[in-house]
Amino acid sequence: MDVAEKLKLLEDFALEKSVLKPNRKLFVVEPSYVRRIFESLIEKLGHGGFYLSTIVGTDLKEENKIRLDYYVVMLPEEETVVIRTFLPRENPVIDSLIDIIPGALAGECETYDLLGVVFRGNPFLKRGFFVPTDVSEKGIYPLRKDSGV
Amino acid sequence: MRRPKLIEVIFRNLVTKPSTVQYPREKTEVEPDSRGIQYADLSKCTGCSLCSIECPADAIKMTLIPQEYEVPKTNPRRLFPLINYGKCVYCYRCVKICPVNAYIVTNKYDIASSTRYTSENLSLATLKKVVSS
Amino acid sequence: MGITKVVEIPVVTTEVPIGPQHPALHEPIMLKVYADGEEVVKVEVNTGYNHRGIEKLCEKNTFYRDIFIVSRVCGICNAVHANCYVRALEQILDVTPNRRAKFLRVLSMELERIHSHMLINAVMAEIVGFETLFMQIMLDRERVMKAKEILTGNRVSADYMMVSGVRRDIDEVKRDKIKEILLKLKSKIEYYKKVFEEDETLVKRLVDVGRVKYEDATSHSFVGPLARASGVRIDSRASDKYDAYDEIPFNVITRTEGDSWARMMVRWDEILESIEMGIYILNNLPSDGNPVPDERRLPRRFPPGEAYTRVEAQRGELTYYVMSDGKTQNPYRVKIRTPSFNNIVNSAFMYVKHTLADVPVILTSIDPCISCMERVTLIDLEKGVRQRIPLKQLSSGGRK
Amino acid sequence: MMQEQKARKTGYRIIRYSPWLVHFNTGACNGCDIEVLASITPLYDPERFGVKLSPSIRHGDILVVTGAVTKKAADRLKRLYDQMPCPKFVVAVGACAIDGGVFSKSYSVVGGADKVVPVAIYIPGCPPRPEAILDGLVKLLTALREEEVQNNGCS
Repeated sequence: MDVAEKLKLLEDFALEKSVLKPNRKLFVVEPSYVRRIFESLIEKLGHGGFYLSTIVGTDLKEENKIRLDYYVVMLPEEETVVIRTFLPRENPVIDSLIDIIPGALAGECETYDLLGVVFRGNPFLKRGFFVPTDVSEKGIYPLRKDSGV
Repeated sequence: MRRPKLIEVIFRNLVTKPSTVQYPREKTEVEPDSRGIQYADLSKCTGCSLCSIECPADAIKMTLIPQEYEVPKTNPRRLFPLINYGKCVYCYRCVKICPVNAYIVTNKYDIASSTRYTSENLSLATLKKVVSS
Repeated sequence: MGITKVVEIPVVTTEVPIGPQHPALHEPIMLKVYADGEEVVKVEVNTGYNHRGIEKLCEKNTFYRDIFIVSRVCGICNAVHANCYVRALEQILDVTPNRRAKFLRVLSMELERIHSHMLINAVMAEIVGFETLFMQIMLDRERVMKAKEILTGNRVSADYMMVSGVRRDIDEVKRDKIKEILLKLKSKIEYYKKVFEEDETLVKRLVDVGRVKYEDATSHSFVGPLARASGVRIDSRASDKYDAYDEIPFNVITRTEGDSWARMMVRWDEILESIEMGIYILNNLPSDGNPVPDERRLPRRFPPGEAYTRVEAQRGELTYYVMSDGKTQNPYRVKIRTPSFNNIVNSAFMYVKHTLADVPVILTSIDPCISCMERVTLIDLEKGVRQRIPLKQLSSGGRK
Repeated sequence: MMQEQKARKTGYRIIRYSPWLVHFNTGACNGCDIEVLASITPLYDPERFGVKLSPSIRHGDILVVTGAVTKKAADRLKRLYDQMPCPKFVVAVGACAIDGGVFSKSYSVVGGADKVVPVAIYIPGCPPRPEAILDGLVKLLTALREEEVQNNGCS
């Protein structure tokens, strides 16, 4: 299976496509599709065919959204693709990937603790894993732009 | 399994000169352009505070030059950058960003002391004192 | 390995805390090891001794000040951190350095790879109790530090990268000095590699300890020598071809054994590759202009944009995501994902079924870098309220 | 009083022949750690001064602190310092341990080892060269011989 065919898998779900510098294919998808995309990736490529590199959460205060980027590296060509989704800022909830990709744990715990994105189905989410208790008890997520810390 | 002869190296080390540099008596070789402490040459400095703004560690505080020193006319506000060497990370951002190339760089590193050490004396030594009349 | 098996902790286990201040572990991490006799049944990790809040700090400082802050995420891999961040800025600004600057960047990063790999191999020799070898390797490592000092001006913190170039040039004299050091080093490295291959002490302590299979390596997102020793060919130098890596010939080292010994051997082979690359760079250094940009004339305003850069650090793939909103002089978001973060957090399944004495060996073979791992915003668990996630649970990630 | 002073002098005299180091990382970037490690290697060899890395904090005389002191590590640093036998001296190595360095503005950093424990010698640098660390140790030993050091943490 070459790169074009692998990207075809993602294109079926994409709302829009663009390119992130330098030359990373970016697919914007619905939040509810994220888990299904990864399931189909596992089905088509197997666990050895790709790895989840990073989950980046960004607080877009002006648009009242939280943006979630999943960076996936396709093996063996090492093609980095970005799966981008937007969540509402008030109640950001998305399905967890932890039961199908164990490597997602680090990124999910971090994003929950710092940005408050709830990954539904991840039993390890916990406030105060990174953030000190005096901050987390106030319900402040430090990487949000209005956190004030 | 054949063993490499590390024992040979050990015996060779026993008879050769030790590799240790006898530090306090004999200084180790330091590159002449290695990044040691730096200070402002106040005959060139214009007191513009750009280095203080750009310093990543906030180690530079703009300070008033004491009255007894003669200050060049290019420095109307009588300010000079006072570098706190304890906080400085020796990245030389200030040296590279200075618009008038006022910084003097050295490769001096042995400045350990029991108190904080700043560039005050080094910088002020580049100025002449006012002759008291 | 028992990732598919849930280990019941018997009542008679012994709890052995290792770290944060421990003679066998030079890093501020605390491993809680549950042992049944000598056999490890479960490992928990306590972290948070090293959080410095760097991502938030980056948002509070300007783009240029951040170059020096991200250099201090990790002292051992400071040049690659700075390189990754600077290349992200270059993508946003749409500037490219000239070829000489690209070659010099690669040289500084490869020198760093040599010294880092030598350091971890030396520490491994010390941990298995082979102190003579530790001292020997560290003595030869000083040569590399000298080469770094000649090139960048400081032994450890290079501060060598700047947008659209590097911060100092080298002349003929310096070039010959560095080349001489690299040529002398090569025979030494070959000798140490042979020691690691053939010495009985090392082989007995390292072979078959902490084995990782190919599938486990990818599904747990392992990167770097840890993945390459298991046969996973991940090397962003070869795939992304950033800087001058498209012009410099090199081989990606992989092995199939997947144990601690294989990981150390991958590192020795990579040192040899890096030395070859260094010599190639010094022989073929292009001279197309001045690689040092005038830092006073660099653009002060950044257009809105985002960039995601990868770099092959010594410990694996390091990624930076930088976003600029075009309104202020500060980045809107900087996300750093360090290789150690993946490698350590997901590594717990490797310890199980080994003896207590193997725990430091396995941890060292991962090449842990706690300062890299814990760069995330904020710290710190109040005293007494120890929140911990058992590593075993973490690594199995809910897969029963 | 006299007895105390005499005891202190005896302590100084004994220590200055062979002070043992304990190295504690309070949130450093590893840059200073590898330089402390490098300074115990054959090229620099501080065992000429009797200086040696001690296996446990309870055998140590000199605590080498590297790194910006994070809030969590500050507790540990205080506890380690209390466990050391008297007289004891703290050496702050690197910009972060002295004043917080580039991290001084971060809210998770206390900023400076001297906010937690009394510091006898500051070694500036980012990171300091091994020679600078040796220089700091030699200056501390000289000060011990002349009994000038104030911050021994016990009197």
